[in-house]
Amino acid sequence: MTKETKHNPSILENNGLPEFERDYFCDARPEQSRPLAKYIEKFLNWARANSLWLLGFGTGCGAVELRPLMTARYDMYRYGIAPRPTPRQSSVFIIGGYASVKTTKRIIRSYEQMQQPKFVIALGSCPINGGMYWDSYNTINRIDHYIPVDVYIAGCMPRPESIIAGFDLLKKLIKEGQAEGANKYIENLDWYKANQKKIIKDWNMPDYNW
Amino acid sequence: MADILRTALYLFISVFVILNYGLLLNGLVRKIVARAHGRVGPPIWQPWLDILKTYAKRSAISHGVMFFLGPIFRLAGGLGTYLFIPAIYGSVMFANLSFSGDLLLVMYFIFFGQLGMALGAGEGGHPNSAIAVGRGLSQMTSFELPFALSVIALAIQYHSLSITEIVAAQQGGILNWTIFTNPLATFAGLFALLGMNMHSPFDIVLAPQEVPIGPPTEMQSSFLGILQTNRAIFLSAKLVLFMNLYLGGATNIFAMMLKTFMLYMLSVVVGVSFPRFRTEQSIRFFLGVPTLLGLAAVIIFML
Amino acid sequence: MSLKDILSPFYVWKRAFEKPYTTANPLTDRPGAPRYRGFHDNDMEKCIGCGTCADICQNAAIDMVPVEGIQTSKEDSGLRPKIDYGRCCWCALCVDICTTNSLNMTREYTWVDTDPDKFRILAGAQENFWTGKETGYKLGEGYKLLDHDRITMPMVDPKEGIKSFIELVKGYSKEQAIKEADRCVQCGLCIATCPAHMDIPNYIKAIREDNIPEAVRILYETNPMSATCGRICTHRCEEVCSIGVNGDPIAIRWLKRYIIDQVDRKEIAKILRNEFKPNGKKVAVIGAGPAGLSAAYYLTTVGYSVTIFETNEKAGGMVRYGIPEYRMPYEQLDKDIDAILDMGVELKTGVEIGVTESFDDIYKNYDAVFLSVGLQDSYSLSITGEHLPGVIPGIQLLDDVTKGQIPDLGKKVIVIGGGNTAMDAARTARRLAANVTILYRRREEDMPADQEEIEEAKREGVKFITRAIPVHIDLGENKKIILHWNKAEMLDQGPGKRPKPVLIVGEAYTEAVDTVISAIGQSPIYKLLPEEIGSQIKFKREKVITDKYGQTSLPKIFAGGDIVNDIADAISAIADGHRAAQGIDLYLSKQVKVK
Amino acid sequence: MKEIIQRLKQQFTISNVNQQRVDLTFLSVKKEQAVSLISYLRDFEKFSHLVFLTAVDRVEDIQFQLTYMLHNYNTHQDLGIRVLIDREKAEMASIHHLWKQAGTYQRELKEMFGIDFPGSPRVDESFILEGWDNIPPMRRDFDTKKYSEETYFPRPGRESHDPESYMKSKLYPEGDA
Repeated sequence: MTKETKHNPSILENNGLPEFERDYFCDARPEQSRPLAKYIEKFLNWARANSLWLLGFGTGCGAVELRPLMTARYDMYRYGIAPRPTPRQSSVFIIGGYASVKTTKRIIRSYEQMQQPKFVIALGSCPINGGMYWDSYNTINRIDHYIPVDVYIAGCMPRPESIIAGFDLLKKLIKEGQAEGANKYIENLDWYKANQKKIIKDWNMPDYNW
Repeated sequence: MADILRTALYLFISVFVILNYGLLLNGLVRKIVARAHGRVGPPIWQPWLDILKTYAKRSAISHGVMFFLGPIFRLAGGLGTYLFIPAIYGSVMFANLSFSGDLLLVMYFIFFGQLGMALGAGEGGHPNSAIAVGRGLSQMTSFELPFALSVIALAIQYHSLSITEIVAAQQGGILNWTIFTNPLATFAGLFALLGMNMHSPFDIVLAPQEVPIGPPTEMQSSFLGILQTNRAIFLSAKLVLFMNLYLGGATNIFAMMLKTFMLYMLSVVVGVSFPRFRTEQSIRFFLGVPTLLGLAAVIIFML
Repeated sequence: MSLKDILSPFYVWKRAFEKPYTTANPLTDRPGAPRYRGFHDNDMEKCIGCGTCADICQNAAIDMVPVEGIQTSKEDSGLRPKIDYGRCCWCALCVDICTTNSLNMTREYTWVDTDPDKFRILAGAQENFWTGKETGYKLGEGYKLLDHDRITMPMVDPKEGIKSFIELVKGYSKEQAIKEADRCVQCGLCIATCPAHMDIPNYIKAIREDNIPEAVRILYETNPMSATCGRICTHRCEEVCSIGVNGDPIAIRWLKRYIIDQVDRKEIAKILRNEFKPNGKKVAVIGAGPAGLSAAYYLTTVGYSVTIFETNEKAGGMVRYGIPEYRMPYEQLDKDIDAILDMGVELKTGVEIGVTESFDDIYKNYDAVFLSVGLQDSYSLSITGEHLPGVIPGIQLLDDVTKGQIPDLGKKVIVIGGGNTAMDAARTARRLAANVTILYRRREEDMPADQEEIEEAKREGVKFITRAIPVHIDLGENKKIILHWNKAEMLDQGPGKRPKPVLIVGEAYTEAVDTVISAIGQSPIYKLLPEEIGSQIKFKREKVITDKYGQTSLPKIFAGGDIVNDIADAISAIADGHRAAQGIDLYLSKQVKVK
Repeated sequence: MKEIIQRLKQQFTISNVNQQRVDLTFLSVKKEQAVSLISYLRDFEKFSHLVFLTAVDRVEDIQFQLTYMLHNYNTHQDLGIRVLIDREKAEMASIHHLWKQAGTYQRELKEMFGIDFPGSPRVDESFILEGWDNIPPMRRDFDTKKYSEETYFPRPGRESHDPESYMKSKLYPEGDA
């Protein structure tokens, strides 16, 4: 991954929007968030790790594997995991397998609307290297070019058990303070935006959604 | 001056206790509901974790002044409701700000929060919020009727609008409780409580599969944290109010916990068993049997 | 609405008093089903790196990569599948198609990581968390994607076969050939083993697509004698066939024969349409065997004018005079030779170098000389009595039969030796109505002859006596000769060495027979080379030493065929001829000694 | 079904009638007559359900083949109407006035094959491929694998060897036949 230190001025002027809509959206760069003092942050991270609200946005086949998690057999609630219907309140975004360009656009919008700190789990082969849809004209090959990903789960699709294992790893990362994907995203915003704009041809949305 | 400070300290302790009691009640009920689903359920301290996590979010966005005020109004509604109810009869610490006309004020506060929330949610601009607010207000208006009738019947029965006096009138034995002296008003009130608690079948406001989460769709971070705080306080406040009105109040904290828990379980038992009503079904329901019960209660005591 | 409608929903609460359905620890309490398709496992020993798994993968998830510690050999490409779990969709087609059944799937299905570049693994070679775990999915019983059974080649009945020299193998029909070609997985392992490195997968593909002209073109790229090789090739390619690991190898030889049987001599010329400009240089080829013919063909295609000198009446060398007609019908051999001659190669037969033509003249008049005289002499048995009448060399018998001089072998014949010549001699003797016994000093599995030759010989009634060493030969009564032989036992010579037969004292036998045919090997005769030239060429154990292009120590002389290579079969000779043609071209166009 | 075909033959020029199953028949009709034929089938032969409308790119013949699949609920008969249209100037009369949902199919065909249906509602708006700027992806001259590799960042670090050429490099390198 290349890290650009100089900011690209061409983004964040909401150029993709029609003139009359630009005023509705902020065009200031998002700011990185700083962790608090060591022990307080550690305590908060413990709380974050045990209260994972995931965004109920089934982006691919993986959506179907999330349903069993809610059932009595797996009962994800006992791990502090609960689905939320809105990105505003969610802290975990699960990329449920393949993402078409059209979906990717929505994924980016939803991801940006989540409040920091936020975490991403990529489910299955497709987000890693294209999976079954590796040669499709309309499906991206690797999600980490568009949003930062914390945990990958191999499988096509992974069983619910694997997803629980993925959450376990995510919890570990959060507790260790390593799940700083949101900051990474803001730090490399120009790179991510360039990648996103390469595939999303009709950029009729704000450059960054708060 | 010392009086004011002491009252403030007592209020603070009272609110702190009732907040944690509300969260405990939440955690306990989640566990019970999970068991009814055949699940293990989240740990009992999950509500604390959730609320902590929400407050610990590093970023938050506002959609304007009303969006900011929405949760504040909501919390004010919850706090207001609680602060004017004597939580434990005879206790100085938990007498709160109870005064002779408090029942009317409390009834106002119960609905004040909802209205404030409606304004805040509207400012967020999310369509789901607007739909849910519309549903919520319609349902509120309809369960308001049996509740108001029930309260009127009580006021007539006890010749008072002071909650403390109503509680006092019920002392001296289980048969003095309103539930036995005025069962019609009690049932009308309890039906209203079901609607107020927004459990199934009256959860059209939150309706997880329809308007995903309803009014707080756009609420996040500390805004949501305030709402979660309020939810715990407001829930307990409602239960304490109903306990005072119908179950003879409580003379100590354990009696209060037991009675409010039983009251809450009423909502939970019904909620787990029944599927959701649609808005018009809900309204039709409240304007039916509960309203008739309330009317009957009022008429009987008028005579 | 009845009271029951209101009360019955509360029944759901009974579950609150039951045990929850929740699995306590889903990560350990719920292993995959016995046939679960988890991560791959590959048996490094069984895998031959044929790459069929990579070919069938719809997601391009499998890379074939070299693995440390695995050598590339003729049976093993040295490559192993590396699976990208960013692509794999667990369809298990790779497991189903695996030619060796080395690729399986474990029951492990959980792999979480923070680094997306880690999800690529050499199953079975890289240590990972599922190494040594229980196997889940493997190819099911009675279920196969590969066709393991060869299409049976129609043959003449052995009982009929021994009555004449009629060709035994009838050849595939179009349907049979396409069906047989269909079994091929196009891995290409066979190419390395074939001495001529023929493009086997592609001509099989051309058969499957019923594109015979394309197939013929591919054949002639590396082998101008396909009608011959399609019949008598030693087909080492079939020994390394990946389908052969678990089933019958593809009948590569018969498919080659099928291609060339579909076209006649004129069509071959039309298909090849060689357009070349004569470059004015002349090359002499001595010996019109497979090596000489092949060299002549490839030299001609690049513009040399080639003259072949042959002692015998007809071209073909050992293929004509050393292989009986029931295996190698002469008209098929003629078809190959004629196609080569059609190119403009000059053939001089009946030329005996040193007698009718001087080697020195040839050496002076031509720009280069290709020597492919073959092995004409038989090894002697080195026992007393081997020069008695009635003891004849195997190649002489075959030579005589080809030339129409049918010898009288009598009723009882013993053939000594275990190679293809021994089999040919024995079966030829069977066709001359003799009772034939083959005597071989080692065990049957040590015989250098092709397995199918041995089997066919047995089917035709040839008896086998193994671990029998001839001791000496006496003259008996009634023109009979008596062969004395002794039973031997195999003495282990340590690992990696061939066991040695040693006489067992006291187990001596005698046999009275009419003819003894010795077929224990052949050796070359270099008497055609003049002294001064012969002394400049280096030899090692009677074989000419050449570089990889067939060039001898004398730059102008190239050599190939049985006098050079140790395998001494037709296809090696053809490959030698091709290489020498390239060498001669390099040598003559650059006038340098190629190395 | 035979009677229907007979009746059709009286009014329209139909060809290639092929009854694939008892309840499935295909027929071909000229581009100009297609809409009136479909209209007739809907109104008079009770083929009231448009099952699908799809296209096949016959790039070798420079043609698109449209298939209108109709269903009759009374007799449970399926009837496929095949229409060949020019590939260079791909245009077809719309049938959205017969079935409203045909508009969606036509939007999709416009996007995926570049077949125009003048007058069809929202036919020029993008449907699934928002902002697509290449040749329509379902056309057979579009190389989807190449496009994917150029556009979607395949993960680097992979290399594979062909057993055949690898063995050649190891066992009999350079120059040998």
